[in-house]
Amino acid sequence: MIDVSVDLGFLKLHNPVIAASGTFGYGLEFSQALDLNRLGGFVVKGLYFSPRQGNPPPRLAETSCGLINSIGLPGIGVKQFSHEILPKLTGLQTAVIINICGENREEYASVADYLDKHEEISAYELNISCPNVKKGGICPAQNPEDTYETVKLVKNSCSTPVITKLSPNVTDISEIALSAQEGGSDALSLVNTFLAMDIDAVTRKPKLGNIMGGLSGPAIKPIALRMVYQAVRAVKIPVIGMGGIQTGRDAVEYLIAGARAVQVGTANFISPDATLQIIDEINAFCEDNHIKKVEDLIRTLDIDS
Amino acid sequence: MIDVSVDLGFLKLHNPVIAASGTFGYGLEFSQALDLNRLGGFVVKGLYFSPRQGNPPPRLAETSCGLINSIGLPGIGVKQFSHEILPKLTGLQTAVIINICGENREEYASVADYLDKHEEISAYELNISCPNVKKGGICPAQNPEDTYETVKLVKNSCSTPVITKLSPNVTDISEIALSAQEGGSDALSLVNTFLAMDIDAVTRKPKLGNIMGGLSGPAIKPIALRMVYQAVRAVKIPVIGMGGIQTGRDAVEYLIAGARAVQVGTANFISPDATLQIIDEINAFCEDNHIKKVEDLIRTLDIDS
Amino acid sequence: MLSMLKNHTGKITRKEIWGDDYFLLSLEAPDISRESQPGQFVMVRTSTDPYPLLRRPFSIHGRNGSHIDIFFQKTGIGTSLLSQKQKGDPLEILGPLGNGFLLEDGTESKKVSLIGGGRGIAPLYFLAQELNKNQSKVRIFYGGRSSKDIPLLSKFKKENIETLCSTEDGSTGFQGLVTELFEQEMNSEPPSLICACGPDGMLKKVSQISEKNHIPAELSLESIMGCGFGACWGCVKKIKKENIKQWQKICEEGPVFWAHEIVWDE
Amino acid sequence: MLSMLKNHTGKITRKEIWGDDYFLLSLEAPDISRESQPGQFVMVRTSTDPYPLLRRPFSIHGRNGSHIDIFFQKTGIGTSLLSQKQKGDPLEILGPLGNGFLLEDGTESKKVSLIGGGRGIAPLYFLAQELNKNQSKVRIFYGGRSSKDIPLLSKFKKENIETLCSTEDGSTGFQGLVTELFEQEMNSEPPSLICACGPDGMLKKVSQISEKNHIPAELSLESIMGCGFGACWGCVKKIKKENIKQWQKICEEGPVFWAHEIVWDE
Ligand SMILES: Cc1cc2nc3c(=O)[nH]c(=O)nc-3n(C[C@H](O)[C@H](O)[C@H](O)COP(=O)(O)OP(=O)(O)OC[C@H]3O[C@@H](n4cnc5c(N)ncnc54)[C@H](O)[C@@H]3O)c2cc1C
Ligand SMILES: Cc1cc2nc3c(=O)[nH]c(=O)nc-3n(C[C@H](O)[C@H](O)[C@H](O)COP(=O)(O)OP(=O)(O)OC[C@H]3O[C@@H](n4cnc5c(N)ncnc54)[C@H](O)[C@@H]3O)c2cc1C
Ligand SMILES: Cc1cc2nc3c(=O)[nH]c(=O)nc-3n(C[C@H](O)[C@H](O)[C@H](O)COP(=O)(O)O)c2cc1C
Ligand SMILES: Cc1cc2nc3c(=O)[nH]c(=O)nc-3n(C[C@H](O)[C@H](O)[C@H](O)COP(=O)(O)O)c2cc1C
Ligand code: FES
Ligand code: FES
Repeated sequence: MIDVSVDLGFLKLHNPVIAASGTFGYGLEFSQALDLNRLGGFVVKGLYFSPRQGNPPPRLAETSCGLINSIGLPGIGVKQFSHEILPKLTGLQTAVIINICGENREEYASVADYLDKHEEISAYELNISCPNVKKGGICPAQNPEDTYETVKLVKNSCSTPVITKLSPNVTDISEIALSAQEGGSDALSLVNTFLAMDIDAVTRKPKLGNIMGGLSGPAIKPIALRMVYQAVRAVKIPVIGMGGIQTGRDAVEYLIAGARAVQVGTANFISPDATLQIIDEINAFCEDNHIKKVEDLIRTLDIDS
Repeated sequence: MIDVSVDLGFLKLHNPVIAASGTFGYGLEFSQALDLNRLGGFVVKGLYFSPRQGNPPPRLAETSCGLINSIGLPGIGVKQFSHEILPKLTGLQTAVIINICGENREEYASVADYLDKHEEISAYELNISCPNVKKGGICPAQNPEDTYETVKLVKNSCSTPVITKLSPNVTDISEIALSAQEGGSDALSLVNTFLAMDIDAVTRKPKLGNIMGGLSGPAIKPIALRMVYQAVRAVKIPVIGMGGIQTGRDAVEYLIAGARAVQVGTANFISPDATLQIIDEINAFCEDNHIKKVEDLIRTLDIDS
Repeated sequence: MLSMLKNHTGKITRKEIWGDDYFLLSLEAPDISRESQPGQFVMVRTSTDPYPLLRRPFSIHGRNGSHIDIFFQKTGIGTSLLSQKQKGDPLEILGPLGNGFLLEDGTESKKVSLIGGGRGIAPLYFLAQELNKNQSKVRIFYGGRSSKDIPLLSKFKKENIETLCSTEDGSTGFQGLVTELFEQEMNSEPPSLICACGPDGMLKKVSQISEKNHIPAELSLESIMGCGFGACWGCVKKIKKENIKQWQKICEEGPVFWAHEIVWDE
Repeated sequence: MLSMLKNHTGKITRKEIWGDDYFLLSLEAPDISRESQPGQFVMVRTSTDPYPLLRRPFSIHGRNGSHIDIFFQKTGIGTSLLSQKQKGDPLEILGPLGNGFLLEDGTESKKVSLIGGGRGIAPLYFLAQELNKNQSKVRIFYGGRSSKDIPLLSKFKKENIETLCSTEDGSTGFQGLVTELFEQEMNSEPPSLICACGPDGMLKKVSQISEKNHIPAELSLESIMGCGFGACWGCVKKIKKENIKQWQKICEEGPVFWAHEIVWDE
């Protein structure tokens, strides 16, 4: 039996595979396809304080090995969430992580405060990196001060552990990673989607109603993996890696680069039980390569020869 | 007959398709596969003042719809180039563009100065954006001042028109685009490759000898197209777009986004006559869509409905 | 209506080629077949590689014992790969998904007109079969650009399904749009229900006809789908329910809606 | 040696399956066939989609009139797609590329030992055929992990090519490495030239044997290739010529080098 558990310090996961925010609904939608308790954890879709409609369609465009989305964080808001959804998430034997959004720092803090001290909630993931909300795709995670201040305010507003989710649309990921650490973040997760667009040559219209959107999927994996590698080397807090993970081997690459856990996004759309397949494949990989503990893979990139 | 010519102001091209630097050798290598004069132009591989060996292998890793390279700009240096290669490029009826590299600003300027006033040369392309040379992939195009100063020094050292090639590894492409324009650049070309990495899960080694490299190919097209769209809206000088162009339709998308010409890189490896195929496909596209002049496509993105 | 979030691997047991661009595949999928209703759809993986990335949605076109049929038009990369599959090849399918046409609500022994444009005919064949079981009187209006876009006509004729057809170029049947044909013919035998599937322009026209003539209409919508089962929020269209207009998920709340629920312009 | 930068579309005219993982395809490619020399290779497009992106290099395994053969092992996505191709399918091929084995330089009537590991056997069959035409005495040493990795053995036997074989697990022939078998056998009939193709470890060992015994050796190297025709600078290995060590392009300067030119460790 391989020990697939991983320890983030503030949170122990029974395996390193977490379903990513915005691709796994509130978790419940997937309970027909898989046993949620088999996951390392899952992150619910982005939650603002107030309910929101999201962006006009078309909201999706498929590209070569990638998907651009401009969903724009539609959702029910924190009150309806805590009344209707949260009770259904009690008693799960897996980490439930809440993805927090905000129009400004104060809104992030209000959501964090409102949901604080719910024991169903294992951690917050601070989504300061969604390219689909502001004009031009700008978000706090593109600026070190903004990152620092947002994290700090949220940390001061709650006692729940905070994972800060970073944007890949930056010149220097290490700088932002450090700011989040300085702001008091307990961990980092990266990457969110890459600001992207697609055009229909015949109609000359953008393929997305919102013109730009966020690119995810296998296309981005090599860039995301590089950023995770860099972030891990910049900070002391644990890093959760994601971007284009489709197989157990992809996940293992992130662990080797230094991630302590991984998130799986777009793959959930292709197979609702993708997370479970990936867990099985990580197990099989360890078996084949005589690795007894998944933690023995973490940050073992061999760069000397 | 469709008029496929495009005008960059300082340079008229008989069609908008240029072979990208580092993927087309010195042009001559392709003369068996195609008539160079049918191209809008071609950019020779990166040229430093002195000869260089490049990076240790492996230098290539294929990813999902992408290619990571860590070639590292090996080359013959400017003297050997001007004695052995340049004479063979005289008399071509196509734009010959020299991709200039430098360890520092002065080296860029020296190359520009050394090759100045060669009438075989239509323009320089300042490669301030190669992720494969410095540690951590850092390059001048990631910093607005550095971009401004480098462009300015080169412009002061030569009378040849200068195209500044930008890096996609930045938070705000508009800011860098503006700096290059302020430095006196005659045009912009973008994007160079995305800093990326890949790992062999079994050996736990990076797939590239240099650990990181630059990602190109269809995988990056949606991000590159977005950056071209943004750069076009930030500056007044012409923009040449590239990143993942494989077909005439891809090229047309860049033109609609506002590029006045395009470059084709990785596709040349797959089919040595890819550029010609793309030119034919642009012609066919115009035919099918009743477009008489390729210039009528430029910057016509329909964002009102 | 039961929608099942489960991946099945079904063998292709039959392949029919209808002209240049249309294909029918029979898939062995007993669980899906048992549960499926006309108007529901499946998400099909056209490749196990990362390109093309997403599954593709296809209506259930028919059901035979433990098999379901899909009928599709080759329009892009995914459908092109699918058209190259052969008998015996396995195919990953998720379904049945979504809410189909409301057969239960007193459609028995009614006069139902089905209007299909191009590949929009796919779910209507299954619907016609089920309506026939209910003793309903079914007429199909089947339209396309030219005769090659209405390939199933011969099959319908052979199976004695009353079919009226139109082509825009007049190469077969009525020359014009299928909605024009319908408007011309509807008075001779006014239906009590319309069910339609096709391009948005056609469905919008059907909505107008439905409103003007006070005939309820159920319309099956298309939208780009990331998942097909409610997880991505990518497939929304504007829907009005209880006078509130909202982006609603086609895959979960639809793909079939009442005509009056659909907000066409805004 | 002529290397031709031209894309050909050739039909697959024959497909042979050798065990689980090895395949032979005959391709109609008169221009390539006419010009090709043993040791040269072709770049094959395994898919016209953007995935997998690059062409794959394969040695020319044989030549029959206007056809060339490639012989390959299924190891990843590209070779897997290629193994699914059928007789009649078109294939885009670029070639012949690179510099093959130096047949001209007085190899006539010599004793030549060919050493092939696994799929490294591919170019050696073509080489053996050409050497036979030159009246050279050819012995093939063919090794693999187990008997399933030396599938062509039966073919060589049938064609009366003198073949000695080894497997690491001893399932067929000599138990051990093919270089060990060669060292054991070479003294009985010392060759005047060695030609080898296989994994780097094997080729390095052949280099050592060549040096120790003063037998010249030509080795065919592998490297990840972006283009196959000198444009990408991706395929370099360290090569020593006139005492200068340099990264040289395998596709253009090779893939065949003299053993003493190859710098193994640095
Ligand atoms: C509920 C539903 C049922 C459908 N049933 C059928 C059917 O029975 N028969 C049939 O022929 N077609 C049907 N379609 C349309 C079919 O899904 C598309 O033709 C198909 O996805 C095109 O894929 P492609 O890769 O060939 O095209 P491409 O244009 O290469 O696809 C590119 C992207 O656009 C999406 N896309 C393109 N066109 C459509 C479209 N019209 N609807 C949804 N997504 C689209 C694709 O999913 C993909 O993500 C249905 C669509 C929906 C939403
Ligand atoms: C000059 C030359 C001649 C060759 N001749 C033959 C032959 O006749 N028969 C045969 O079976 N194989 C031959 N090979 C090896 C063959 O090219 C690889 O097995 C093949 O490219 C693997 O592709 P894949 O997609 O199946 O594997 P993947 O592992 O999925 O490929 C991933 C990437 O790595 C590259 N790659 C992986 N392994 C190799 C390798 N060993 N050499 C070069 N690139 C590699 C691929 O091109 C691709 O870019 C030759 C290689 C070279 C350089
Ligand atoms: C449709 C869609 C919706 C998303 N919504 C959110 C969200 O609400 N909050 C968030 O932090 N990330 C969101 N993301 C980003 C993913 O969580 C993940 O960071 C990204 O998709 C990269 O991983 P992948 O390549 O595995 O998909 C969304 C991604 C997609 C594709
Ligand atoms: C192997 C390789 C070598 C390259 N060398 C150079 C170079 O010397 N100078 C340069 O400016 N860009 C270089 N590039 C970047 C390309 O010119 C181009 O900007 C990039 O590949 C994106 O375009 P593509 O997706 O069409 O390949 C190189 C790219 C590749 C793949
Ligand atoms: S397709 Fe994903 S929510 Fe409808
Ligand atoms: S493979 Fe491109 S230079 Fe050799």
